Amino acid sequence: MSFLALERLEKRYPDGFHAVRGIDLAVERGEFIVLLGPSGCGKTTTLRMVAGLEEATAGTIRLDGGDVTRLRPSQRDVGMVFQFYALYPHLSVRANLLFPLENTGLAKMQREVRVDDIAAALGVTHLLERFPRQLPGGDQQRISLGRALVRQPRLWLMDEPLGTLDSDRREELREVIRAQQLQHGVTTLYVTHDQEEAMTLADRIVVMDQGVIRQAGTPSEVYESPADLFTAAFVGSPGMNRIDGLVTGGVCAPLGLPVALPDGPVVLGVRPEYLHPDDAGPLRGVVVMDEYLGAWRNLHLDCPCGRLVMRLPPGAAHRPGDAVGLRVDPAHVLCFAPGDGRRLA
Amino acid sequence: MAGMPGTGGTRMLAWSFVGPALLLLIAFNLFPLAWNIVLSFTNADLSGGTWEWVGGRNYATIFSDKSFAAKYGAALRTTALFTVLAVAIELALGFALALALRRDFRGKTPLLAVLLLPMMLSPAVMGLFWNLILEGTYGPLNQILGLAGLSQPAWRTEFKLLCLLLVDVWMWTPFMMLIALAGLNAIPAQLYEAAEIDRTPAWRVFARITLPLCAPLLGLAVLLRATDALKQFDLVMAITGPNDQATQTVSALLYQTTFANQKVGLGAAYAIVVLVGVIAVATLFTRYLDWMAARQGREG
Amino acid sequence: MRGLAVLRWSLLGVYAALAAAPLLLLLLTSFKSPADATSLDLKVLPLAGSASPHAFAPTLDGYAGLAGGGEGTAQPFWSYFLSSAIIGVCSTIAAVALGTCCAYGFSRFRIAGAKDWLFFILSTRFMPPLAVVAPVLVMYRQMELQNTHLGLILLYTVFNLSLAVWLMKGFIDEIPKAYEEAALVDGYSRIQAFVRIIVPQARTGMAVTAVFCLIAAWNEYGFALTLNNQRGVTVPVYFAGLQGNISGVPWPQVAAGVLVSVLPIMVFTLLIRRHLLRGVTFGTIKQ
Amino acid sequence: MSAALAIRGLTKRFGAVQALTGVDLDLAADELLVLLGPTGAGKTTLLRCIAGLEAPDAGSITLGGVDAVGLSPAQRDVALVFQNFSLYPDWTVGENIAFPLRAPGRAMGADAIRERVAWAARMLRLTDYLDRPASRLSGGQMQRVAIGRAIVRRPRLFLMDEPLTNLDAKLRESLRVELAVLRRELKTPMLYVTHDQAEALSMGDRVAVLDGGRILQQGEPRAVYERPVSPAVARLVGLPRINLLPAEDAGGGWTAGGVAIVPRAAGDPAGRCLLGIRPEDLRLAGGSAPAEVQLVEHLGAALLVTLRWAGMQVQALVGKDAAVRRGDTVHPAADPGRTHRWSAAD
Repeated sequence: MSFLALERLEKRYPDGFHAVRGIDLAVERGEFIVLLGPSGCGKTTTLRMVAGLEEATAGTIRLDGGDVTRLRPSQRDVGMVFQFYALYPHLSVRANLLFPLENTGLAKMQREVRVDDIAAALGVTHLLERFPRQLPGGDQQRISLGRALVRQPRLWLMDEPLGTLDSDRREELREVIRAQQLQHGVTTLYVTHDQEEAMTLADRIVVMDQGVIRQAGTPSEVYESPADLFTAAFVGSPGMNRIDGLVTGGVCAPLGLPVALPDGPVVLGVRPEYLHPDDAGPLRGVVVMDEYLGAWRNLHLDCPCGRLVMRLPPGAAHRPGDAVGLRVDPAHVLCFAPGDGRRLA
Repeated sequence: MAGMPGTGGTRMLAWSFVGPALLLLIAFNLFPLAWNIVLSFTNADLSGGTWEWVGGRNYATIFSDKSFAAKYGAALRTTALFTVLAVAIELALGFALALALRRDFRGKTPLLAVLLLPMMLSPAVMGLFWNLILEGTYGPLNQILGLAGLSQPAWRTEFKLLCLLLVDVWMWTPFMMLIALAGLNAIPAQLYEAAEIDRTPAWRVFARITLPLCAPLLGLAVLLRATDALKQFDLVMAITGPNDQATQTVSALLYQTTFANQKVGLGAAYAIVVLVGVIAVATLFTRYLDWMAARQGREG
Repeated sequence: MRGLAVLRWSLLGVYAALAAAPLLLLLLTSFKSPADATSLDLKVLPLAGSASPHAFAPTLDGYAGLAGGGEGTAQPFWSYFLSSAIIGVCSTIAAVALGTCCAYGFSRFRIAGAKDWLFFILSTRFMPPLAVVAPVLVMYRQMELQNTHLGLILLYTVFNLSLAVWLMKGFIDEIPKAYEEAALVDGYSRIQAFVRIIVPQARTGMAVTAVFCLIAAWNEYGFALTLNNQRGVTVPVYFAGLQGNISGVPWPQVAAGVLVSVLPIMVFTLLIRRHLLRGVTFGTIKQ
Repeated sequence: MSAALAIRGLTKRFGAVQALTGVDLDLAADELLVLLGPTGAGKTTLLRCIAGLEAPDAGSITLGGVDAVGLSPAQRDVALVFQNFSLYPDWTVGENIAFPLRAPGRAMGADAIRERVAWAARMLRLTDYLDRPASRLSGGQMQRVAIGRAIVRRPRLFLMDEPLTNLDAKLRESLRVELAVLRRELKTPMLYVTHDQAEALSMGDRVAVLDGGRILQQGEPRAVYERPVSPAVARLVGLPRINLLPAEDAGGGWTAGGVAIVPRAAGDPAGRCLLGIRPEDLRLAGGSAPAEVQLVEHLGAALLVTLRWAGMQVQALVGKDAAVRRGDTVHPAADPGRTHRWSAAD
């Protein structure tokens, strides 16, 4: 039996907004799960239902074998990190870290030791006597992580903890979070809209959109084998290219690939790294933008079949307006249904 | 150049925003105050006739003349007692009501309207009307007490300061409640969510989060109410008149001295004495508020 | 938890009843005859022809009495009401306008000694009006402002300014600076940006501030009593005049006058009630 | 054609904080210059000095050949897009976009304004939203409106202060391309401030790297990436971050942690150096010393491998078909021509 289980979980707000439309998810002990999706997809609502901050309209949440759906947040023994830190502004960093321990039976000495330990692990020992408002965002979020961890809860919940930080701090803190999670082996549910964060942190990614789970899988599963067009486009930077195709007699235009599909329209998906420049290739496009990114470049092309992006080594630049021919890796073309975007082959 | 920060132009612009208000405040506060200081060394009266310098005689009267000193001291004590009691009751009651009103429920809006109404009424007039309510024989309060078989005290002759307190509390508790409610509403919900997740019991949430976060605002509300209570005049005039020993506040005594007895110079000297005291207390209090704000690492 | 809820509801219930009782009595009294108002049988049932000793025949005499002069008052109620309206509205507008400008200045510019100025502004509230009323009286006699509307308008503006500045500063501090800066870069001057951007953004704050200023100006008594004794006298002074009535205070007339005079403030407050709760934190709690 | 913007010796101090120190910067007409730096580097201060929202303590700012110090923001005719959108929430999209055109100095007719607003809305695909209140837009739409407000008056210079930072990652990516293409069509010079090195490299005609109030390096993105003048620049540009290893000259070759990494080349500093190897330039085979694979992160098109190599932690970016797992032992090697060497004093 899994450590955390969401069963047909649903949330409908009084104003009629259906934020979460019946999701099922099983999380194993010690797993790092990332809920990934655009704003408004229901990922934060799901997290808050697990925390007990929102009441589920329907469905069940099981934690460590017990039904916690109707329990108050304080009865669930979880720790949570908020996007905007939610540190107590009138308390020093030390008092913020001590706060969750005040409600445990720990002796004063033990509490102090716990706080010192977690502060050392997060590298905030020198900040203990300061107040949150005096600290930059990165440090505030470190302390917020510490506050969620110091009680050693059985579940760690994080709501876009890196969302307001700049890229340097984000990368640092990502490593801190991963290291702490591995060290304590605490089961973690992490919400983000940043697919790169999801890819690097997660044991499994749960892609959400419009209140439903589109796909749950390891980063490479989600990336290489997306279950639908939404996941294909959302995961990856940039997302998967989408080419409208037509199957006639087992051959798919415009790429001329053999496919085992009935006749009719189809949407083909190709990752940017599986497109290659080839003047004899089946597609031609005009360069819109050549994005140099250091280790590689993204070439944006306008083709008759739409806008395509090709990932190239950082060689010579293309000028806007240049014509480029391209071919695809047949082994890496995926087929999706045009209507609901479901994966076909 | 208009709008260029850090230049002479900006300084001009900045002062043109704050200047008019400051000028007006100076003209109507510092100027009369200075004049008052001058008057306090004279024997001026209200008729606007001639006056002459009397040196520190007015001050000497206030501090050492037997009959006067007792009177002035009593007025100060009455005012202090009234202020402390009124503000303390209003703070406790107002904050308790705000806590009770914090969550939404059906009928909250009309209830709030009723609760806030006393604050909008004129103290001078409502003080007058309370005379009817508190009247010993036909006053509704005693009639109700009588119907309930309880004793019917002569409120307006035996418990004058209590009457004053009662009406002040009735009128100004809503003000404290309003400010406290605004403060409670402004506390970010996430702080409560974090505390709830950390298994903090309700009383500790109140003691460690709600109270300290509201404290600076409550402090300011106390300051505003206290400054009003120290000036208490309207209710005294309406309920007992300015010359009743039981309720003679500083303002009432000032009125009595300056207008009824027409001793402008003496009144001016007393006003200066009172002001020095009030400003000392208020300065201490605002320093305390500053200190509280600084403790939270908040600038400005 | 349950005990807390009981406590909460009983506190609200008891307090609401006690707070509302004088108001109810005020309403009932305004429809009574003077004799019923001071009857030894508490009259609470406005039923003409009822046999109950606690019933009374409602009458509009109290309201009608407001039109007459009456003993102890020089003019009919309505002339006082008009004075109150002119003085209240003008001084409120002036206090809010000056206070908003001043608060904006302190919020957005680096002004030398800003902290001390702000403390000075707050400290002007500590001053009892009666401590400065004698010099003001002398000053007003010189400038021929005694017994004028302008005299009281100026005084009330000044005495409301400190509250107005502090309240408005709380509001304006919360409006992002980028709003005006965008306008500056877009080709507007600082003053235009203030008028076009900040004033509309701060209007709820200005409404809240106006309520407090209006209440204070409408109900002020000390200055109104001592400075103006012929023309331009405000409503509170009218009632104080009734107090000296030889045949006893005309309670129904007092009650009717109170209700009529609180009406404008009540309406104004109701209009902005949604903002009232947000508005008065003076910026002490930042989100 | 005179430069759109020329800055010389710009210095600004806030109390004890030296925000900018002797900044020199030029922006050609029709150029997009990205100002890249971490939080607190002084980028926003520089932008605000150019816009006229801050007055510099020293130095000159010339806009299109005219001395701008002393001009009000309104007189400078530059457009500024803020990080947090700064739209007026009660106004509609159309009113927000039209706002700069209604400025007193411009005196445009109502028809001309309508036409311009329609044009800007078309450019940014906002035509359907013109009547909607700004408060009811998504973040991406809000920032497009803010950009619309900047382009509608056709200023002589665009200033962008981290315009994409507050948006979702996915939106950031697509708006990045949209904005660069739009700028190219408008042919208006742009100074773009960001802390995101991907934005800097991909959008800029040139990049200026700013840290601690000084410009550390400026040049074409590729030049800055491939030839960073200092380890500080190398760390600021490029993600995953460059590996920096303290190395010693062990007679003809550089060794770090006792491992020979690359041979000495002409022009290398003597004695000790800081050796920089970009993760994509570190291969996992062919080297002499073994390294343990500590972590393999899936970045989509590539794998980021974290290695423990002779006591040092290094990262390598490899193709995703590489068969490498946590705990494997590999023999990393760097291409000598693609490493960077700075004297250790830097």
